[in-house]
Amino acid sequence: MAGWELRHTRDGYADALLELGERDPRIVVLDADLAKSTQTEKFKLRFPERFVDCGVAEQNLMAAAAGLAATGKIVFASTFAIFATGRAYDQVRNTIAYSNLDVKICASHGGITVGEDGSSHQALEDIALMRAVPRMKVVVPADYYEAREAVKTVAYLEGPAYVRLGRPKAPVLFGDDYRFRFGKAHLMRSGKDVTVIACGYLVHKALEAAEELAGEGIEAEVLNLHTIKPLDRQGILESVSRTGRVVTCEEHTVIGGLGGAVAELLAEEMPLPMRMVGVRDSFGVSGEAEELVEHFGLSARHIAEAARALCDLAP
Amino acid sequence: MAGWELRHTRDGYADALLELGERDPRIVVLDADLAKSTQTEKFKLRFPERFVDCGVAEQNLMAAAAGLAATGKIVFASTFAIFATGRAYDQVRNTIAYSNLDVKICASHGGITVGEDGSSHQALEDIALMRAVPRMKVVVPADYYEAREAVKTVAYLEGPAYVRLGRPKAPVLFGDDYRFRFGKAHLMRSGKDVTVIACGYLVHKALEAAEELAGEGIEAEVLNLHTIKPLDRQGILESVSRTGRVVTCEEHTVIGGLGGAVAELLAEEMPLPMRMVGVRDSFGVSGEAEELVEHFGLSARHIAEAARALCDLAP
Amino acid sequence: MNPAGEPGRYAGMGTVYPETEGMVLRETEAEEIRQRLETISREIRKDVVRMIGLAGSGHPGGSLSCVEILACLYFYKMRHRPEEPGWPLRDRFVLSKGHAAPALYAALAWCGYFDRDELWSLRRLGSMLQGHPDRLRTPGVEISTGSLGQGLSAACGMAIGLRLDKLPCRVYALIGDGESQEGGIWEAAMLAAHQGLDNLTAILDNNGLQIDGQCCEVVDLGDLPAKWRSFGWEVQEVDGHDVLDICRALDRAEEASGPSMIIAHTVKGKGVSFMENNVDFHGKAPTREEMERALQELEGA
Amino acid sequence: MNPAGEPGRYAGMGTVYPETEGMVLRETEAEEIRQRLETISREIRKDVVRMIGLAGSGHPGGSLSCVEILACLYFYKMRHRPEEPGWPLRDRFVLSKGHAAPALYAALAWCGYFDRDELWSLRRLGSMLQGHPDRLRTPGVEISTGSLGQGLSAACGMAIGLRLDKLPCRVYALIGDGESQEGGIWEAAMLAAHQGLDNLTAILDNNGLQIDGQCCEVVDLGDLPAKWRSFGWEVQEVDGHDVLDICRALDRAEEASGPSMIIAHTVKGKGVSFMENNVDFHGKAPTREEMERALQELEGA
Ligand SMILES: Cc1ncc(C[n+]2csc(CCOP(=O)(O)OP(=O)(O)O)c2C)c(N)n1
Ligand SMILES: Cc1ncc(C[n+]2csc(CCOP(=O)(O)OP(=O)(O)O)c2C)c(N)n1
Ligand SMILES: [Mg+2]
Ligand SMILES: [Mg+2]
Repeated sequence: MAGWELRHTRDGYADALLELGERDPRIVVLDADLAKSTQTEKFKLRFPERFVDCGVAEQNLMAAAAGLAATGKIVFASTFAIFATGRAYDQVRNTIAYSNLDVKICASHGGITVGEDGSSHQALEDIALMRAVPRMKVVVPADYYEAREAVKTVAYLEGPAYVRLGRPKAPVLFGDDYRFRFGKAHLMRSGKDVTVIACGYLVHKALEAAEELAGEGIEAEVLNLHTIKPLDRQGILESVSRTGRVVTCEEHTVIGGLGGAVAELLAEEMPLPMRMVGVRDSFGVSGEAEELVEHFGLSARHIAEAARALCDLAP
Repeated sequence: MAGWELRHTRDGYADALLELGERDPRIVVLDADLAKSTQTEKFKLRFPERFVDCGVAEQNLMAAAAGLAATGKIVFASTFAIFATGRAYDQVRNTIAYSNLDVKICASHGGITVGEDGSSHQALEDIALMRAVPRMKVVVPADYYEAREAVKTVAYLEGPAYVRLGRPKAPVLFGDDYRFRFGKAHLMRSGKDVTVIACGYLVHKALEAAEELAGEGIEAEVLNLHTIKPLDRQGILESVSRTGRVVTCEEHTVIGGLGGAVAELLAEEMPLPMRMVGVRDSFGVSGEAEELVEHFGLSARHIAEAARALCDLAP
Repeated sequence: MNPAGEPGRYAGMGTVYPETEGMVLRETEAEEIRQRLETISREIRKDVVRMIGLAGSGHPGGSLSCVEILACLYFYKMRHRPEEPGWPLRDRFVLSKGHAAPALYAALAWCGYFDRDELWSLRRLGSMLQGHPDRLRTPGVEISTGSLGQGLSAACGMAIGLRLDKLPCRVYALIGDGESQEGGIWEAAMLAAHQGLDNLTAILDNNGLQIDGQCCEVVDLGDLPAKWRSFGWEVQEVDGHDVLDICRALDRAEEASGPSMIIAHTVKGKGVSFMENNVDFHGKAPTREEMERALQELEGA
Repeated sequence: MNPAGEPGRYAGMGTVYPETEGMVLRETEAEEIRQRLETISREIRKDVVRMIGLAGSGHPGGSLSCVEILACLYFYKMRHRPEEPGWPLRDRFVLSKGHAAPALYAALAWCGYFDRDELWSLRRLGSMLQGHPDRLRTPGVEISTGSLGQGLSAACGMAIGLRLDKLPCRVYALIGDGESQEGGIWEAAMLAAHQGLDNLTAILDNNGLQIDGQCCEVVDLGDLPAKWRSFGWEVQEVDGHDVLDICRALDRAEEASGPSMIIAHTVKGKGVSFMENNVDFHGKAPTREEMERALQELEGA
């Protein structure tokens, strides 16, 4: 992590909320006893009348959010990613999404980097779950700025959205002028040998891997796939058609997440060799964030290895 | 549906439960006010002391099932597929699967063929959800016999399992002597031009499609993929390496289900052209079962079309 | 501002539309109101039987048990404009027990939200009337339901939203007794009390039955009034088939200083002899012949 | 059959192991028992502070508030065999509020379920002591918890299972007050009462705080005894830091004809002055210096 400036993606969320709250009275924020962690507390302190803490009751959080949205509010509902998507799945699916309401689920503590709390708090299937819900948009910002801009964008997209935020500070990749283009894969580095598609906390790992590969003469193209649903089919296919190989990287199970989305796309549109970097269908464990990234095979080294293995294949 | 004998998969479940209950006192069955629909009522009538109705409380159903299993019981927990997997996702994930307990979730009313009840009752993401859970086994039987034998098998596999059963009667494909081979793709018909992989209610559609294709000189191999997790990687790759093309068919969203599983496998192991027959990321609607199969593009005609399109591609 | 606006048009049913806020049923008008609401109730019941009979599937028992409750809400208590379903000042209704959709649809049709002919398309492919309420398809449906135990939460959210906007609108939610086994109901109950949602009234269709049998046999709900009181709600009990009893309770609920629960004692399948208290008719359509018999009974009533 | 078997060995802590079923604390022994349980409690507290301090993360507040409850369960009430964690006749304990794992781990270690040295590996990669209880890694943990609102359901399942096998074992579950906002708790409460689970005792660690503040500010739990009584449970209230009070309530709970709730009034962060009633220490580890200060305080106590 040397060399990177570090900031929390959830701080980007909090700052976006303040900005939105300031200019739009329809913004209402709900949390489930985790306002200090998700950072919705900042909104609460500034706009107490537009903040509701639902207590430790995620099901009610989501269905109440739907009801609020039905009165014309733009509702942000926050808790940890595992509870937002898993504990309240049916509410998200049947009340929010089926009603197509403006509930923006912004959940922190996505992925393995939750760290020491361990498995029960490490959301490793949340992208798979939310991706399966019709009408749901799924966004995984990579840094503070992307989180901030993504939140401001999804606020005004019709219907439900899921934004996955992390626990640890993440390397800052963008700046104050960053323009978030919803639904468009973001080219971070060009290359002709392999396309590395990453999201969230692994984007900087992908960039580090690309750097490492460059030293070996392998030119990796790096896409920051902040929007996992709707998938930027064209953007991905365009890159992949040039490189002929794909590595996907996510802090999530390799089942049904970013890797699954890309695999489904390629299978139907452009079958090509692919490697998935992700958690290989197992529960998380307690440990330090970066230690777990290494332990579960999600580091720059692992990404580079996957890319190398692909490039060794006959084209 | 002409020409097929029809029976409910959930009756296969009920009959298996009776057989299991007779010979193994550890078998306990839980339901959540749907015993008449899931058919656990038959077990209840025979073994009332080993049946617990948890009422309309699916979260408690699943976590209580875990507790029962922790006392050495083999617990069957039933409700509709959408509530078993969605309403109680966190309980299934964090209490049952993380504890690796012998809870066999046998849920009826999987898929679009739920019919008239409409979207809130049509489980279209349950396979995606359960597949994402580590340690979970996922089985989708195609007919009465397969359901019966699958249930008897998963009863004695260590840890949690999900068995998806249907609402309508399904064509009988097997007989009383059918041997269920957990984890093995079941070859239903050999062919060299395209592999059609189907599960559950769509297996007979796949067979009908193969028949239709045969008339056009296309020889489709049909695999009944009753076990979606663990995936029979070898069996699938063996078939696909011969045919060079795959069509997947499921009464489920094309995101993260059977099609997703196969796409993930092929992407990493054997990239080849594929088409997914499934619900294209939308909610269900009310209608008659077969009408909906047609409406959502899941009929034999649609499967044949997908196969045809693949075969038209240059090999 | 008179939030009631003009009375809606109720497709010839006459109107008992409340014209003032905090209205209390005038005893001089009681008999007239009673007659109208009973007439409407009988019409809704006939529609329910016919809709489900024609559809060949659906939930007659729990639709019939809540007919008077819906009649009192839509034709006595609630301020709404069928010709303008999105009227911002309308009161809101949430059918938390979504499987009673046929009763809701019939009430909405009588109000004039859509053409009565739509009723006979219930549950058919392409119909605006889905098996369970779908707000995107059916005018008058505020939020989609069908998965039990979520509607009361949604109603809480609405009540909070309306209060934020300082609107005088009230929110009504109808829940089932079996549904009350869902933990989500109690999560909502706790939040509503904490938030002091005095614009929220819930009605519990206490028909004593769920799918697997009597609630007291499946999972006993025990002392429901005590439960709701202990969760901080004001509780009234009414005869759920006595329209004036219901109307008065709805009136009184507006005086509560927090959320208010009306426990309506009802009979599942009410109005059709062979469906009454018959658990089999929870989710089974009458046959053609049963439908005719039921309609005859209702006609005679 | 004496289900108690031989008393376990408690790593030199002495034992107050109950030798008969339905045992009631003998007043002549009360003082001795009190002293032992208070000694054990102090040791567990020190362990909790040190474990979390060394780990650099964890939940001190809710671990410290339930120490006496755990001490009374593991060193007074429960029949168990630390040397044989799978002993079929053992009583079961479920830590529904899984984030209090450090207190449970310390109690288990003092019982002899595993080596005390393991305690200092809390939350480290590869440790048998995960951030939240993991039954596959830690001897003595009956079921994995951490996601709130599920443990009481699991305990119900266990109580049903043990009753089926006609075993005299009891099941204990510890829940939080914040946790009681989860609907799953009330689903379990209803089922337990309906099933008449007289082998189930729940203890509520009523420390008045959750993460976002006081429970009464976040979502007020209102009249908790009334809630539990209305859900059909027998309710007792105790001082959750008075070991004899707890022991007597645990004894009495065995006489209940159904499930029994002990509401233990506690202080979050109990025993460490700067943690007591301090919401900040819900989920924050003490610094090195704070840890030393806390240990000194506890040593002096
Ligand atoms: C979450 C959920 N679980 C299960 C069902 C299936 N279901 C539909 S109606 C019903 C029984 C409801 O009983 P009650 O609330 O008493 O309804 P009523 O008697 O008024 O028809 C059940 C279990 C459902 N719709 N939603
Ligand atoms: C389902 C779920 N939601 C949220 C959390 C995060 N969380 C951990 S502890 C806690 C507060 C619990 O408060 P309480 O039960 O009063 O615990 P105590 O005060 O005893 O520590 C929350 C919200 C969780 N672990 N599980
Ligand atoms: Mg009922
Ligand atoms: Mg507390």
